[in-house]
Amino acid sequence: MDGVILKAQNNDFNKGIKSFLLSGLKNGVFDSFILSMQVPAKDSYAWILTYDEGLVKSSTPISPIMTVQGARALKSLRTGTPTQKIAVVMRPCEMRAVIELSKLNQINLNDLILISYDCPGTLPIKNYLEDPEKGEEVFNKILLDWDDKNIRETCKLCDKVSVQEEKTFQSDLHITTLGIEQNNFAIISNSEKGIEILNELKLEIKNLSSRDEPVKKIIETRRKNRENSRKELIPQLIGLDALSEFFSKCINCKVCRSVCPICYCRQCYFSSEKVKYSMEDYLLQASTRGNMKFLPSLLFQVGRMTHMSLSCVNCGACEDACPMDIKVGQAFSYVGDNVQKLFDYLPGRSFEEPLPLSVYREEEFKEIEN
Amino acid sequence: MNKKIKINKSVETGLKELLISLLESRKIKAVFTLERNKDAVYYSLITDLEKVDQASPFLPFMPANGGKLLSKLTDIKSISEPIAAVIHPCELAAFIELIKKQQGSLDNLLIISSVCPGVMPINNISETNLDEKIKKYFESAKNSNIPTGLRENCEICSRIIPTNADIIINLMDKDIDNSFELYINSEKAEKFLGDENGEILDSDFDFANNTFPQNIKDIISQKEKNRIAVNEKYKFDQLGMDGLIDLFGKCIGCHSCGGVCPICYCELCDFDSAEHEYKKNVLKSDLNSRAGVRLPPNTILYQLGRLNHISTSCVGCGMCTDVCPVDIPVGMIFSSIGNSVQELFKYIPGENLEEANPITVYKKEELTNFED
Amino acid sequence: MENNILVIGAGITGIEASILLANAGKHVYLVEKSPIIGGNIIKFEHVFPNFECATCLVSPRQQEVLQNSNIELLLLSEVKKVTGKPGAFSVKIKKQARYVDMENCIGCGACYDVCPVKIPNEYEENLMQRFAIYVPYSGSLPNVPAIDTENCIRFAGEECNACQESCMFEAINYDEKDEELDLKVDAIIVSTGFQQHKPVAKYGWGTIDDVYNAFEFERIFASNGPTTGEIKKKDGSEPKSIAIIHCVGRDENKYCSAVCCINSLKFIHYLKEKIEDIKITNFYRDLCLPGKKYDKFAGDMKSLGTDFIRSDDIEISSGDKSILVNYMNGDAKKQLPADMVILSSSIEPQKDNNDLAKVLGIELDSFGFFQESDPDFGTETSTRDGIYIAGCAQAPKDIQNCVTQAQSAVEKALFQFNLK
Amino acid sequence: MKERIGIFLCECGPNIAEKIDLDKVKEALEHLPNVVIVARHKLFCSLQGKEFLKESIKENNLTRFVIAACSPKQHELTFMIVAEDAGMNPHLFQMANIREQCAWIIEDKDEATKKAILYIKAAYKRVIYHESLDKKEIVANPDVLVIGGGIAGIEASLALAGPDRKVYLIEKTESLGGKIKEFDEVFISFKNGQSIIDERLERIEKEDNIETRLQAEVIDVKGFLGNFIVIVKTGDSEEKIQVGAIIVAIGFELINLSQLKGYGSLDCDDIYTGLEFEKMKKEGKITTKSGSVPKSVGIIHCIGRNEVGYCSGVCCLSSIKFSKYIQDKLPGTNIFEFYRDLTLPDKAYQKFYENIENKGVNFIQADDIKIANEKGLKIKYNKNKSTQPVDMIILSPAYVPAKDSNSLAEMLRIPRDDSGFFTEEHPKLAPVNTSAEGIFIIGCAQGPKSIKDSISQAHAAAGKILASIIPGKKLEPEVRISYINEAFCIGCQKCLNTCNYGAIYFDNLKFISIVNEVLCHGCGNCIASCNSSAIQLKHFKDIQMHQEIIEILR
Repeated sequence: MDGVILKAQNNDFNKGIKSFLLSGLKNGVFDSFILSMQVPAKDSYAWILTYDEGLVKSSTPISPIMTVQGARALKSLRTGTPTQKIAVVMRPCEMRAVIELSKLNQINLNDLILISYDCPGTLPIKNYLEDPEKGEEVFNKILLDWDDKNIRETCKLCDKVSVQEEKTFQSDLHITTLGIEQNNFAIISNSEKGIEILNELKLEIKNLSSRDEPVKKIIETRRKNRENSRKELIPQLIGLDALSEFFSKCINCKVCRSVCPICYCRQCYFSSEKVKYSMEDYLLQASTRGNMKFLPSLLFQVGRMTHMSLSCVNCGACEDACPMDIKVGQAFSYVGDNVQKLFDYLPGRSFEEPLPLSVYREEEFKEIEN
Repeated sequence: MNKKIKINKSVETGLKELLISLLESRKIKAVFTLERNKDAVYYSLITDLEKVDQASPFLPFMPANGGKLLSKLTDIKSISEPIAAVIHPCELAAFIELIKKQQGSLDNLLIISSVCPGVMPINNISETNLDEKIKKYFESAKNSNIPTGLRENCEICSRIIPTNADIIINLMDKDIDNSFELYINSEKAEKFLGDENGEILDSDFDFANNTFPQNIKDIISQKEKNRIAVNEKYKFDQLGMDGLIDLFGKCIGCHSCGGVCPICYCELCDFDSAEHEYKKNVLKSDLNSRAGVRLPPNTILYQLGRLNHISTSCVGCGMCTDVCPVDIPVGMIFSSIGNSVQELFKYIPGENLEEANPITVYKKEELTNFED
Repeated sequence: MENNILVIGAGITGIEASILLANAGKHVYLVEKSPIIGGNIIKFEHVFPNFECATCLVSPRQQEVLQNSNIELLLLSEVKKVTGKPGAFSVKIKKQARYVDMENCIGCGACYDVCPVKIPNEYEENLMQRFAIYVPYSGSLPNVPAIDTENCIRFAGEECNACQESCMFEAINYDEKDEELDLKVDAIIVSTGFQQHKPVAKYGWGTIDDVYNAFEFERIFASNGPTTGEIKKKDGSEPKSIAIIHCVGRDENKYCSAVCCINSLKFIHYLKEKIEDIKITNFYRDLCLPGKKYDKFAGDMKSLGTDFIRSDDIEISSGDKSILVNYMNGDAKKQLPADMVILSSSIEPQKDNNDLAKVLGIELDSFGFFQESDPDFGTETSTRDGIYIAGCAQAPKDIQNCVTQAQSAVEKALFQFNLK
Repeated sequence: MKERIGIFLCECGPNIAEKIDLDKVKEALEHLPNVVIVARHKLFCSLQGKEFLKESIKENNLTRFVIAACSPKQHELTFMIVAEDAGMNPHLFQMANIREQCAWIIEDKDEATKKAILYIKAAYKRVIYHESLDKKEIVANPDVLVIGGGIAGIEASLALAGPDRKVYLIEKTESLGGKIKEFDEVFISFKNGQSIIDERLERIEKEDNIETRLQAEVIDVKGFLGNFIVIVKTGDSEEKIQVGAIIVAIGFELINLSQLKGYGSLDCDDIYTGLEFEKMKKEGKITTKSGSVPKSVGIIHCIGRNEVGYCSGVCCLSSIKFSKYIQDKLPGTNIFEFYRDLTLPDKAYQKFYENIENKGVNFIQADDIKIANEKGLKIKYNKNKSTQPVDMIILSPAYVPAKDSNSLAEMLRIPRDDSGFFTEEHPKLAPVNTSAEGIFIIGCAQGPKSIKDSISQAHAAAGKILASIIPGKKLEPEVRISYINEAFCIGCQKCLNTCNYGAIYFDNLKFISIVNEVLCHGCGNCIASCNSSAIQLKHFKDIQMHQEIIEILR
């Protein structure tokens, strides 16, 4: 892969990225930005849309925690933006969700320039909140050594951390640090739009083959992690009893749904009048087994799975937010992988790939027919 | 109706046996109460008397506000056959607030509640030394102490007496491991209970006139003190805009607090509707007036809006804090501000089914002190 | 002006015209000589090019005819006399007694179970039998039987009232009388349709087993037909090879019926659906596939697997083990054995067109179809003012064009009275 | 108001009564909440049955009812009328099909009874959630816009224009008449094309209710059946025209010869398209470029059939007509017609062909034809084995859709099929309608066809309009239609593509989809495509179906 190499003094990638963005602003390739930024109380991060140089400078493009999944933030711009070249810096999983939502017209990609970066994973919000300052420190270290001890469980299993020849996600530009010389980072064009931008900036394109090996290694590690963790997970998910047990702690708060970038419905079916039953119905249900968890939550979980697993990007936001520490993200990711395989579909792989359920292919599912 | 029934059994066994006998005699069709299964705790609708044994009616947890659940059970229409429900005082209060919004009905519900020592944060359920903790909890309650490790909200909650319940059990009672007392607080309860259940005595509680034994009074005043202390700590009344931003700055707009809130009864929250999405021109003017805007918008406005919408009815149950993924003390804020608002209107949510929510009625003299 | 219009023939053309006129606020007398409505289209299991089930396709329209209060349906009826002029025609209708009350009958079928008479069912191309009290097909509309007095033994003088006794609804009335109706109408639309050509002797139809004409094969494939859709030879075995002969009757009639080619190609789909490895050979002269959709349809059908042999001289004879198709290929005489032969026979004018033309005072063309006033600009106008022709009564055509003509004839009828 | 529900059990003579224990059914239903009457009758669809039902509804003040009988396909309408007669909204009842789905298919009486009870309970559960649906009426503008002033458009305009109905005839060229003007003689009547048009122009002239716009085009269309607003641009001026229906009659074009492959050298002298040859005939002089009389002429059919993928249906005939032209004008010229499959549908064509053939035209069947220009024009065929030298070649090119059909289709939101012609609503039963109600397609805009068929279609569309948009009469649209809950719509626009009737449009300000109540047919496709269940179909709402299903699954 080819790309441009830029300086990041003292390995401060955030600073390097910001100066790249600001040079883009000067050259007119960007006119505004959507970036992650520390909140005034310095204990969390939020997304801002800005064209102000000062705000860009105080932003943190690569932040230690994922609070609002980026796609959810972009969704609030779906009716249009006043600026036309908004550079958006987000994680690969956020990019993938952005692409999924764009297929449902929830995000308009026309005015956005999507910039992804090599993501080592993020810290669990809860751990970070215990001591934000320490969290910053820990994360800065992770950015350099990619040690996955302190990152979220779901991140440990993520193999879509960087761009490589085999396309697993799309953005316009990709910031890469893996395998790049100390105090440097590189930018790869990951789309037509990206190529145009790098051309416009007249930066020297260099071969970045040095990153092939480290990227491959990380991906392999992650895949192995996933395999290992799935060995444990799968038996907990197969069969109704197991599944029921898996979600038994669920308190129906539905925060998993609220933070999910893919759950786009305004009124969730499972919160609508359609699932309101009368007392008689509930009693009848309870009397078949003698007792019944009230309100039952398994149907919600399975229902949400059927609705969004095709587009699940395994961002782990749900698991991070679950007050009961259910491994909901990992469960969805497992089911999602399998469903996506059925349709040979990878959410967020490309701008053009249509949602499988919105297209009809004559040959699909032939094997099930007989 | 100052009567109580004394039952010479430990409180949990005694209550379960009572419930079983009610089921057996078909006086009730089902029991709604807490159940614990390994590290899961949930409300359960039990119809089979053999399953009552699995229940843990007094487990100090609140997986969901029971008032909200009872509303779901009785929303479409009232219950046709009696059900006994064991819930906490704040859950009952929430339920009554919902009934005022036509979202439920007390018909045929036999409400059993307790003088409540409080509950623990819901995620404690997975802790390894939980049984030990629960034991300690009951030990404190028995000795009229406030248990440790409660929800923050429970620490400042002085509405520990479920004055509207049909049957009330005092958990702050020294003898509770050997005998306990059921206070019969309604005609409905009298229909279900009689001397076959135990010895009938005169009650030392007068729920109608708020007369309680000294140990309970002490706890209430301790909790009131706690509330004042918390108010002083957070200074909710002096936050100002910056303070609010500091407090809610972390909010990610997931709206889970509203999702679990029993008082948030709207089918579709206004803040989830398209009304609260950025419109292009609004965004443009926002960007012109400020250097940057936050995405998604209105996270703080949501909190203020919700506060506005529910503060008169907030029962301070603390569900919201429990589910907040970014650890904002939502429940404390709402409870404190709710409390002040409720004081303004002299309104106690859930106290009286007949009393209308103050924002739905107009009184000529109200808030006159703000007029100048 | 009477605001009444007479439509003769309740096939798809007559149905379309009647519904349209009724919607326009006209009172429609829909005269049909058979006991049911639907005409030829309901014989088809599937219609090209989309393979819709024809009965499903038309049954909503049939229901509409039955339920529309502006349409007066006169079944088992024939037009006997027409006098007067446009805007004031007097029409005499002979309506045969049905002997079954349309209001009371619920179509339960109890009556035909007890009928002692069994005769070939002409609606099923005589491939199965019916009773003297009968509905032509299962699923016919209206779902009310009629008594066929020609075959009913009671009407032949014998003592039998089996059907009446079996009816729980007192719907059967032997005393019902034929009626003569006098109608006043403004205009008349003739949509009497067509009949299928009877293949001449050289095709072996009626003499050699397993030689069928198109409608017979259509019924064999029909799920509500004699074999409930199973394609079998007379001896019960499954045919392994089949020959489809196009243009049967073209030489005799001197015209191309325009729809037989594509209909014959549709049979490939019928056959392959039931017998996957059947060998199919189409004998054709020119594949006549006019229109935007038909070439593609033909391509799809060809891809299912069939041979095409171009030949205009075909004779069918019976061989030892199978049927033989004798044909000329160039100057060479050739033979092809087949287990079954389908003759795609042409569309022909109804045999009683002549009588009806006389009654209506309109002309027939040299083929026996009703003569249009202008071959380019007035195909729906007959040679008499106020009388319109539509569908295969005017010329052979496909369903689409029949419906078009029905709509066009309606416009002309309405136009005549300046009802625009 | 408290609900009062009635349940009516039809015995259907012996059909149901003998196979289902109706007493048991009655017993099982009587105690259902709010059920005030459970009654049976021998036959509810009979006169007495209907009367009984009507009286029961009135006497018991029923608010809803269930009727357990046959298939709703058979008698739903019957009972809707009874309900209306009894002063009830006709949508407040539900049929349970205990005949076809129970009595007729289950041998065991107990089983059938059990199933019948389930079905009736399901219907009872469902009917509780039924809602009154009120009829709507919309005022319809009877005026019609005809796009395209060819023969089809002219015929349709003349058929429709009248004292109560105005017709706007829009033609993009400077004169009416279309392609037919260019034909010297039209098939089958052999009338002169120009005189046919002239005769009709005279009538248009006299008709006050036809307004013609020449050199005009439609640039925007909004609205729906009965209420279209069309912006027509004539020269530099734009005008707004309001009509109730639109007829599209934009005709066809001939395939561009440069798109063709495999015919060899098509760009040499003395190769003419059919239309060029018509012109030559009209001018009265059939000669080669060099001015000499051709001694031999080759006429090639099916030009472009492979490229377009369909048979145009008329080229064979016009090709044969060319032979007639030549025979009439230049007797003694050798004529060779190269055809693939002679397409001679309809009764009159074969005779015409036989006449021409008998007069000495050589008809040669060949699938592969090449034109060579080597020492004179040659037609090669039979895998180049046979060669026929000719002095002149006439090509019969395929008909293709008119150039503006694409933009017009987008404007009108009507689909086109693979061939590029506009798609009719149904290939059999609705050939001139489109999926957009009130928009019709006629003539070669719908597909290649002969003049007589074009004219039939023109009158057919006129017939449909005369029968549906009657001056002074209001339209009654379907009431069981989709509606979109604005609060729940996320604006993904999936439903827009699913709707076959163009009944959903997108509100760019609110950012949500909106159903046009007049155009919606209630087919339900959009509901299946709605990711966020914002769309519901009245009378088939999720909750109605769910309650029914839950009860059946008991």
